[in-house]
Amino acid sequence: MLTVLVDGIASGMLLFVLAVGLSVTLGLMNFVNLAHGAFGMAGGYVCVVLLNRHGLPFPLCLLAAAVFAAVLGLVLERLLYRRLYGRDHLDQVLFSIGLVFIAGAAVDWLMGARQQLITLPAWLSGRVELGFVGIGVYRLFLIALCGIIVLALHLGLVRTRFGSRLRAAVDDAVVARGLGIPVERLFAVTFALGSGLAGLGGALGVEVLGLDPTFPLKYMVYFLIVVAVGGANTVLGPFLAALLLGVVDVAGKYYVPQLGAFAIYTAMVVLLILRPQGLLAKAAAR
Amino acid sequence: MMAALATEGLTRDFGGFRAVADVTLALAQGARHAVIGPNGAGKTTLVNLLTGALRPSAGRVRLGGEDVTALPQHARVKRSLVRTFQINQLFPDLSPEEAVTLALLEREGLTTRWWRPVAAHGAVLAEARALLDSLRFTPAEMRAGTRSLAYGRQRLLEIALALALKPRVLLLDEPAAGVPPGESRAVLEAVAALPRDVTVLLIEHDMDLVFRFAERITVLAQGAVLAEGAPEAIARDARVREVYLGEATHG
Amino acid sequence: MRLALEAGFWLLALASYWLLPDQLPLLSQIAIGALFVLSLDLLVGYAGVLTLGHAAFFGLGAYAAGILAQQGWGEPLSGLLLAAVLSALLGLLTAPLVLRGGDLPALMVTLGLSLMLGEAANKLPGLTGGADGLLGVEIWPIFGLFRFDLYGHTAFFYSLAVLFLLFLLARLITAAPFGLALRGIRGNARRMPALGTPVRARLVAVYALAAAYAGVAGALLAQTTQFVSLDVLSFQRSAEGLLMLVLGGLGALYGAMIGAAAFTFAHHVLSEMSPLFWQFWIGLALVALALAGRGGLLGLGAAALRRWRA
Amino acid sequence: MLGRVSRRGILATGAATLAAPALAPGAHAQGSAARIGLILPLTGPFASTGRQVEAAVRLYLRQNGESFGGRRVELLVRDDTGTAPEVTRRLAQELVVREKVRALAGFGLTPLAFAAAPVATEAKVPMVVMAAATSAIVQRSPYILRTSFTLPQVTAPIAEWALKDGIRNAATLVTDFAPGLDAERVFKERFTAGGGQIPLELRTPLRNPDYAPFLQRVRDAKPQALFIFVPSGEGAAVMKQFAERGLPEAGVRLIGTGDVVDDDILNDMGRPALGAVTSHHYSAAHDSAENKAYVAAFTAAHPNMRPNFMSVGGWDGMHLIAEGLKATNGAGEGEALLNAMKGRSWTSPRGPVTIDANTRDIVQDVYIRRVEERGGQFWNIEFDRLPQVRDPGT
Repeated sequence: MLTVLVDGIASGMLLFVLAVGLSVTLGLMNFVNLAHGAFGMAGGYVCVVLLNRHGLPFPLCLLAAAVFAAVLGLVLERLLYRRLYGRDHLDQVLFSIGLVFIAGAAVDWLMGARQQLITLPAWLSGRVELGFVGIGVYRLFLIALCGIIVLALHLGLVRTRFGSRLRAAVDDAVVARGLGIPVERLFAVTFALGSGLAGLGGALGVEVLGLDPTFPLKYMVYFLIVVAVGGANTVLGPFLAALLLGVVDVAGKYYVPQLGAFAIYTAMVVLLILRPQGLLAKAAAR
Repeated sequence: MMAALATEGLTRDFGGFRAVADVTLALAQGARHAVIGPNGAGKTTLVNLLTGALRPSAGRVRLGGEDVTALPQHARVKRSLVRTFQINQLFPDLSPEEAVTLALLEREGLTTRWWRPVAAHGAVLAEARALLDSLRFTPAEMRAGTRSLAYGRQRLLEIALALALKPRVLLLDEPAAGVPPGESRAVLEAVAALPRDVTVLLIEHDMDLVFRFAERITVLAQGAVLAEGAPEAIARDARVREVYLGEATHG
Repeated sequence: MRLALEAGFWLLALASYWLLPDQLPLLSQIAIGALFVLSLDLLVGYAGVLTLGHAAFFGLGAYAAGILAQQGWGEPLSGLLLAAVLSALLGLLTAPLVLRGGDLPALMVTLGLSLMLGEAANKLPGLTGGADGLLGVEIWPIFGLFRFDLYGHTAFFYSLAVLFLLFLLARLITAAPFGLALRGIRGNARRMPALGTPVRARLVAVYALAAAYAGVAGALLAQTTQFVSLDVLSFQRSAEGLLMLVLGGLGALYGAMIGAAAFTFAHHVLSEMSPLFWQFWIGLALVALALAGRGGLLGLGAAALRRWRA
Repeated sequence: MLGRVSRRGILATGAATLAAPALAPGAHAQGSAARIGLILPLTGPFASTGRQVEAAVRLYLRQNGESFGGRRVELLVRDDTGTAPEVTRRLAQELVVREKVRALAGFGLTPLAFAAAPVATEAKVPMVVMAAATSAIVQRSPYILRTSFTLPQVTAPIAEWALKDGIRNAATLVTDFAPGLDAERVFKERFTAGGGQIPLELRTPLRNPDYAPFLQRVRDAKPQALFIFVPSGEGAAVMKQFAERGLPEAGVRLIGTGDVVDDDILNDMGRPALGAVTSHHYSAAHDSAENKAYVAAFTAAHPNMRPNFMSVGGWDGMHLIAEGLKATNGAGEGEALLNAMKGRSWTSPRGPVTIDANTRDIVQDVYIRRVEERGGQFWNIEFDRLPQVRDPGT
């Protein structure tokens, strides 16, 4: 019982780190970026290569994955993404699906189509017995690390100048521009940050979610669920949505495996119908 | 005599904020009535309550004696309560001719028709062209894309869409907003040319226009009715001058 | 001029039978894809309702026609009819859920509903065959005369004929007042109620209509391949339909069909030349097209035509 | 890591793309080559299966010259993405109608083979199933021959072995599609017939599976052993969770068909796989001269791959077609080619195999193997053998 809960929380938190960047893209630039998972995939592969081929320590690989994905995000944002701001959602869908295809094929060419695997360092493998239940050390590590990230993001958004500017820009980009906030630059930085987090998530997820060239497509639906259910304006909304998703998913598969993924999709549709603007959205004023 | 449009205690809250407070109005048929008030007085919210775009928190709306409080927007339009928008609400991809035709088809209850092309509805097309012609649209303008029209022309199209519906009660939400002075005449003419039995409620900022047009004026402040009366009485009203006219001269 | 172009389009479609005589299965697939994209166009292109789950109707239609035939009634036209009716019903049933919020909730609710349906089909192997697919679908000859053959002659004419007839209907509808009202809703959904249009009712109607079209497309696929798998309900199918639509050009019936043909053909040629990396080239083309701008292929073609004339 | 072959491939494709409009169908040289249509999942979730089979087929042609019975073989490879049976069917149709192939081959998963079967029947073209492993496939068309294996064939031996080894209580975990159900059914029949008990039967979805919750249930039920079948390529994810959930510590042994300890990814699974006992028809560690040569050639051509049981299905399938062509002096088509392939026996890298003349299914040795570490690498070391096993399903 407790094990199931911990598993659910761990996978939910991982999902959050992977998806949170997407929620900012959507909230700030109203951009439907279906290629978000590609940054996660990039991070995952960087981690695999550094760990398996070069034997770097795992934490260093995680860092490298995040940095690589962030730089990739920044470059793509400056070169390509910004040309499509303000365009039709469908154009953005076309563009970002195209990127997913390119990324998948490129990774396939470089690394092959098969599942990539890593061997965790000894201090992260195995499990600890807490009373009656045993819990995987790596899951606890995930929860701790992602928990820190969530907290940092939340504080960063609430306490810092960057955060308050970001929130202003998300609320109303036009007004924010009028107030002299450099929305474009803000967005580039945020995009890089979101991509970097996705890269970190991808690296962390190799062990749990697996990694192959279909990664961005396979998890796209989950990312979208997190963002849509969570709403695009807070850190907390997507976080709660991701936790809910993780727990319902794992518990559903544990207790009623014959339902399969049905539980999770039903939960999503019901939530969306009850709260179309997201979990934490205040009753719409307009 | 029965009022063409009336409200009783109309109230609307947004969260803790009361945008419209206990507004009671009555417009006789053929009235030329204006609602004025400073920014944030609740004018646009009032229009939205009258047309059914918003539901009131309390109070009722009557249209020719019928209680329409529970009716959705489109059903009120079917009862000839028509509005224009403060900010143009047009169809950027349709030509003016198509847009007016759409309004006419809607008035005639024909938009469920799927088996006859629009082009086969000759009478409707002719009426659309006649209406636009009466507003001095050239044939080329009628067929151009709406987004390519000058702002003044777009403003006129906004009003044309309302006129096409043959309103019995017409709500004009700042019809002259943003129109360069030279072109605002066309807008005024169109309004002045309305048949006398049409009831008109004008929401306006432009005092010049209000005093030229209105026979009766209601002043809103902070959502509530501050004063109501003939234009001369309003112009003399000390409170009105204080909250509104005084400000207007400064602003 | 316009009519001549239209006639040319359909003559070319018909002539493809002689131009590409040993590509008939591909051509049938293009016709079916075109019908599916046509259905999306009615919904997305004309009425402006976004969806990521249109495969739900395609799949329902496919399973309806497939199961009907598997249970011993292989008459193809009644299969199409059943698919259309069931899909339209599902459309009517789900429209109120989809049409509640803005773009994003609509995208996600449609996606969620289609995933639910896919999962249901996966978990009801007694009815659908589950992950193994529906086996034993046998379709009778059309009108008792034309057998579905290996070379795909019958499938080609059947699919093309159904596409043509449903295209004519769509053309009629979009040119009629109902179609104008849909364009109005897409152009400015706030203005429409102020013209007296019950927007919700119009959207529900077109949602059901698009669902029926998609259902027929699914049924065509089931009948011409005599097999149904979970793939008919997949997210990829919904997304690919959208891609084809945007590729061809939104809000134009010919754009929908050209997009379907171009995408399917490109996919086919590329994956034949590069079975391992065709996705790369498709992706590149999509990105380039998205960057190039509005209007899809049809828009590009029109622009080129204007430049050539000027 | 950049495979030379694939890089050249992609450049060629780029050039070809530019020339695409000029390339009309039918512009291919017809020649008199015998065309073989190979339909495989080369992209998507089951790409690894396709890659293994394709690599082996190409290797066979490279090693044995490309002509058999005086007829040059031309290979036409098509990608069906693994998840879209109607695409498989259409590709089969096109290969038959347009390219006039002598034989269809490949077929990565059961639904894909099912969808293509009617094409083989109607066109009277032999169809060599190189990967898909549901018992019933060969019955879908009289033109189907199989060079892979069937799940009942490789499942029955592990059930017998488990009983012999003192296991009386085992849970099952299979993927929810026809091969998985085959495996589950046969294991249950054999195991319970011998006095074993099955307290827990689990099925995971074919697409986007997540094994953690299922393995947690197994852990909570604490059987003596867990029988597993998952498709090729999925084994690693299962193995990770098996270890992370602490099943070995809880005394649960891992048994299964060889799919779960797929040679291609066994090294990446590492320690958690140690000691897993499975039954299968092929191990890259099989001790024979043929196999040593095969593995050496395969890894020379693809330094990052180790041939697995899928590859050997491709190798033998190509061998079967080649032998059929030789036997008919390169003229064999349709029925004649089919008959020339039926009943054939040879020594494959996996050991002696026969294509049964009546069932058209493969008869082969099945081995019991244990995962062991040898020279820093992990292998399935065979320690028991059941000679010439038929598919018990037929």
